[in-house]
Amino acid sequence: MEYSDPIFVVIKKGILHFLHGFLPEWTVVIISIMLSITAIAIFGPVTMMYLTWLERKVVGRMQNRWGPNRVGIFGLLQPIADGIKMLTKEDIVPQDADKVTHFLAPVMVVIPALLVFSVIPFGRGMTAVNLNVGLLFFLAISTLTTIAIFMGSWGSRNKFSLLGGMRAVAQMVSYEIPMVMSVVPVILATGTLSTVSIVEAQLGGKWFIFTPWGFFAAIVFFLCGVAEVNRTPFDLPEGESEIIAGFHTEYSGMKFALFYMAEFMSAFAISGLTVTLFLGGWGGPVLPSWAWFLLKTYALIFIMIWFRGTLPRFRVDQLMGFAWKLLLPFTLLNIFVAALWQILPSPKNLLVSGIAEAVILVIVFFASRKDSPTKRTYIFAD
Amino acid sequence: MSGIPVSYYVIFSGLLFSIGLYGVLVRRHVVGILMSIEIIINAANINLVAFSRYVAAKPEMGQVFAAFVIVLAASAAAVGLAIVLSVYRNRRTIYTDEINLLKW
Amino acid sequence: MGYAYLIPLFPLAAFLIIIFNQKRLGHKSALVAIGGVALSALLSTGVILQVIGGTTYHDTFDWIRIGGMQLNFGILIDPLTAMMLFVVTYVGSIIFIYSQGYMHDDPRFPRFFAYLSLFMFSMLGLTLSNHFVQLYIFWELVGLCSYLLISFWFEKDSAANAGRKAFITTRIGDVGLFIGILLLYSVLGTLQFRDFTPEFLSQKGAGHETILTLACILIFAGACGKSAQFPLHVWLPDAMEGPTPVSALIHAATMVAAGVYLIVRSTPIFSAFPDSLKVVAVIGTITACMAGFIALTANDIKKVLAYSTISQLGYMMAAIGVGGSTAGAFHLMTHAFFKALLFLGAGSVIHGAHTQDIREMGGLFPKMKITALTFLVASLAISGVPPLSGFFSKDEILTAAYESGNMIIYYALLVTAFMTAFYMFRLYALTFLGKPRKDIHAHESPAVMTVPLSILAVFSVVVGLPGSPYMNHWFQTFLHGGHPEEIHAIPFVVQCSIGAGLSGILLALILYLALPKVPEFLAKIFKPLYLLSSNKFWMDEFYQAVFIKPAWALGRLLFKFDQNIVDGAVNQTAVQTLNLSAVQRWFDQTVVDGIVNGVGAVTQWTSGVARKFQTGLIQNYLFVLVVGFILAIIVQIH
Amino acid sequence: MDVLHCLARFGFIAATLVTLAAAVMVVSLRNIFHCALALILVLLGVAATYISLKAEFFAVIQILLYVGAIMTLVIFAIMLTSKIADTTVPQTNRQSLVSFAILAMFDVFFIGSVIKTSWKVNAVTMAANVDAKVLGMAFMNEYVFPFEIISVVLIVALVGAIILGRSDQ
Repeated sequence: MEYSDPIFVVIKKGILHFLHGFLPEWTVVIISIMLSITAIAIFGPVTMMYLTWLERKVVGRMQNRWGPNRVGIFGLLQPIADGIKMLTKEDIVPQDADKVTHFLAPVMVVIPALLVFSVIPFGRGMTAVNLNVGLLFFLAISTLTTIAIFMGSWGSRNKFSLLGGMRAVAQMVSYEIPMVMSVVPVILATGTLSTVSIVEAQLGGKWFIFTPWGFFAAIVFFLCGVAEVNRTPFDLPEGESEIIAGFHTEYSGMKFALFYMAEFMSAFAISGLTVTLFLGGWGGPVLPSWAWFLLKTYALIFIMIWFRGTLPRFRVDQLMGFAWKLLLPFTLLNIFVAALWQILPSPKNLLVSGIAEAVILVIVFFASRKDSPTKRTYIFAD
Repeated sequence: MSGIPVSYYVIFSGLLFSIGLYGVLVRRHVVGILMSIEIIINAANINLVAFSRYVAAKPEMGQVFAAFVIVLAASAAAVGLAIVLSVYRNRRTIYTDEINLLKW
Repeated sequence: MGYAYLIPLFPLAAFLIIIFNQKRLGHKSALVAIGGVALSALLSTGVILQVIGGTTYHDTFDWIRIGGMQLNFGILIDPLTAMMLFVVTYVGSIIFIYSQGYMHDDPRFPRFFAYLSLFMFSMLGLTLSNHFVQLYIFWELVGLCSYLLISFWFEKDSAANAGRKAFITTRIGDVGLFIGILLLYSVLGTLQFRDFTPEFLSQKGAGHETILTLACILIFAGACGKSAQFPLHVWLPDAMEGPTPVSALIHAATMVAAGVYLIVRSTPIFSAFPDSLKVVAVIGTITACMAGFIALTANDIKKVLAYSTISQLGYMMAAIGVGGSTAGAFHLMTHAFFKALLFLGAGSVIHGAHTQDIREMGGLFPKMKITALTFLVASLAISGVPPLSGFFSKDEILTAAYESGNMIIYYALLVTAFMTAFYMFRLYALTFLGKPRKDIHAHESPAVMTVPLSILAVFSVVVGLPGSPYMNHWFQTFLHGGHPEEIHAIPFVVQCSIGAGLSGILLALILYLALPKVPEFLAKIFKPLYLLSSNKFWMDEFYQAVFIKPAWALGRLLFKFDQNIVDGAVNQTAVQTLNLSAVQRWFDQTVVDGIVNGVGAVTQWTSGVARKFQTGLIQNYLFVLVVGFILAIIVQIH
Repeated sequence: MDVLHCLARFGFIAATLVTLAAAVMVVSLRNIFHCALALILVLLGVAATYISLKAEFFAVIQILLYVGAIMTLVIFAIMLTSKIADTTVPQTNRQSLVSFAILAMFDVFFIGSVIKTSWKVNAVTMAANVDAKVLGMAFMNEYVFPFEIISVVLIVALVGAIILGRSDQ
């Protein structure tokens, strides 16, 4: 452990020290930055490739199939094959599409997905940039995806794309709010916005998920995250059965691959952030920290895939109702519970806030169930 | 980046401001005007933050007020766009020089 | 005793509750109404006990102040009020319970109880009021309620007309009452009952005797209207079109008694001016005789009772007239009970036999025992058979009449007593005894109706006792507010009244059971009398001929006048106006318009210039603003 | 380290220039949707400026609020109103040239006067770094009243927006 834990850090240090010998100082700084960037830039796509593989395997097993098993052992080379296929496909641009936007969209959608990796603590001392507003940075950057998706949907002059884009934007904007709200208790508890110090606050098994507020906040956060990355059951923007492929209907080849990559990377990032915020980040015994981190993250990703294998798709009004009527009030009240937890002395606060949590949960649930979305009444269609 | 003089920011925000003002004066599209207004507000914010960093009495003062400004901008955008939508619903146009009921 | 204020409020609350959600309450509305009246009965029991304990209560608060003149509302509780409260609340609650059964199948069940509650409220208000104006207000409210309830089944024309008739007829009296009140105020400057002490009247009313007498007579006219005295009695028989509980509550027990109550209330004034008392006595006697006489031949069960009511009210009036106001009040109370009982019994009969014509009934006794028995009790009571309540009160009245020395009145009343007994038992015989003349499937009414009957029967037996010599006239003493008035029963009078009652009863039974041929025979002999009676002295026809026809004629005349003369004048004026205006028109068009147009033209021209500035484009304005702003800055700095 | 400084300053200047260019695009492009995209660029540039002023928190807020929320609103509005990419419609009114001239004049004058003035720099504020905590303290202590007012204003504005934007059926 002592040697395996900081292994990557050590490697970087080594490289830098080696370069330090014959390069001027500022180049070293730049190179160190470059190193982190390259690491992420490699890590992201690879993760994405093997996430696709994982997803196809798991869903396959769930549907009693084998999934990819031809290319390489266990089909492990399948993603590479896919990549090659993607790269060699023809890149089609609709005739009267808005060329610029249509081209920029996939690029714009990948950028934030890569940027957010820079604040995720992959392990002890393995955070690319330790911003003192890292958490907020993550949230802010991930909203940029909205714009990108909108560009794509509007740029490729297509009804279905536009519908998908509309849906995507509405959904993301709606779910951003409970997401941020569910993060607030953590900030309340740790008093910092930096992801690193949030993880350090949870070291020694004091994971926030073990507190009443943390438990529910974690669930809400994770759900909102799933909605943010448009995965089942929140995958309305690209619901195949309704609007062909949503905002990336008109995309093919590498551009499409970029959208896909963005989706999977942000899925990974969301899981990673959930781990960081509530599951104690890289904290954990025996195994090296980064291993712990990846373990937890992949567990969450497995849950996401599980969702996809199990759950049907929401309906638009149900989606909105869920966000605005159930999650938002619940997260708001959750903040107060967290405050209770903070001010009360140690043994008492567990009881009190637990009870408060339960009461709030029940109240919000029943209050929102009264007007929970029922069958839609169609105004225009008849 | 302490090397950058405050006048640089002031000029920057001044230019931004006048560009926004130009937009407000010239655009026919109402949403365009709203966007230009956003530019203006941002210019003002830059000034606030810059001065709070360089010459203010307290370091956080300007940022606090910049935050207020942002909130106001948000509400302005919300209301303005709502008005745009209802106008569009009633008059089927969003060009300012076609919305001239006040003329006579 | 401040809680006395609450007494009228419970029925009011009930009224509001019911009227605003009739649909929701449905048949539960009856419970609400009964609850309301029962509560006020409870409270008034407390009040009565305190009054018997010897306390009286008078409270008042400002209502209107106009300059010096000041009207104030309030409540006055003295023995008389206590008695009225007793009658109204108790009879009222019993009748409420009864009518729950009687009206059970009516589609407008809740509304009925709403109206009843409203009536209850206004009647209690009337009873408690300490002030002529307040009394007048509630007086009118009561009138309104009676109108609503008489024409409750307004689908029937007869009911609607009856309601209208009652309203208008009483209104005539009420106008009198109003003027009377105004006269009183103009002379005496106060309208509170308790101010009318003999000495006050003697020293304040000195020199105004005629006016005050007139005022009294006018007030009495109001009383006539309400309690159906001689000239204005015509509405009461028709009022029988309303539901029977209404007839029992309003037109037998309480509202018609309000007139008597009013007179008793203002006895001090009346006794200060004896002439008015004479009028009261005469009218009362006439009414008593005439109504009794009509009742002899009436064939509708409720009509008979109506006329008997009228004559009994006449009795009370006469009693007051001859100076026995306590006797009148006493009779009022006893009468309220047994007459209510009679009406409810009649209602139960109608409910069971589905007819009102006594010639179609007969032999109902075995079919509806309770009704028959209670009815018998009431009949005995009203015909003055000792020791039932009617006897004592009637005896009081006769004594008073005898002592007043006015023998005509005395004998008239005696005859009336005889007639009362006679027609009551004619009614009883025709209805219950003998053998059925028509096969009507009569059946006993439900308990909710028979139980109140029994209760009332008990009352009408015992309620006379307080006033009887056995309790040495405790009631009269009580009414007189403690100090006893000496009442010595005159044997002769007693014998007379008993004799009259019994002879009437016997005669009736003989005529209508033993030898039923005789009545027709008698009718043939005394043809004119019979006609007189059965046509109710041609009162309605008389009014039709004397008042209503002329009114129409006058109306037509006025119409003609309008058509020819007034319209002619108007048209002439119009023509002249036209000519004049032609001249003015020329002036206008040339001179005035010239000026106006000139001004207009100038304005238009200038504004045409000014308009150039007003492009309506916000951005132009903004542009000018910005330019000005920039210039301002530059100027500021240089 | 001065090399890094030069780089940073160069980057910053580039950022400002890009921002200005984007702003010009916002007011001049014919396709209103492209204008919105350009505006996003402007906002990001402003955020960069904030970072250069050591107001990272504020920069992040800028992105979160403007790019995340307001711009989404704007784009929605653009979508809901029609004739977006119809480039035949003139997008500027008749007073464009003259106002351009006026504003250019103003800018020249403005820049001149700004350069002429000598700004005294407050060392304390230069040294201080304003992070979320400080701002929070400021909001909750001495600026609490305007803070409350502003939140009320926000709520009122949102309610008004909802009522205005509600479609009539």
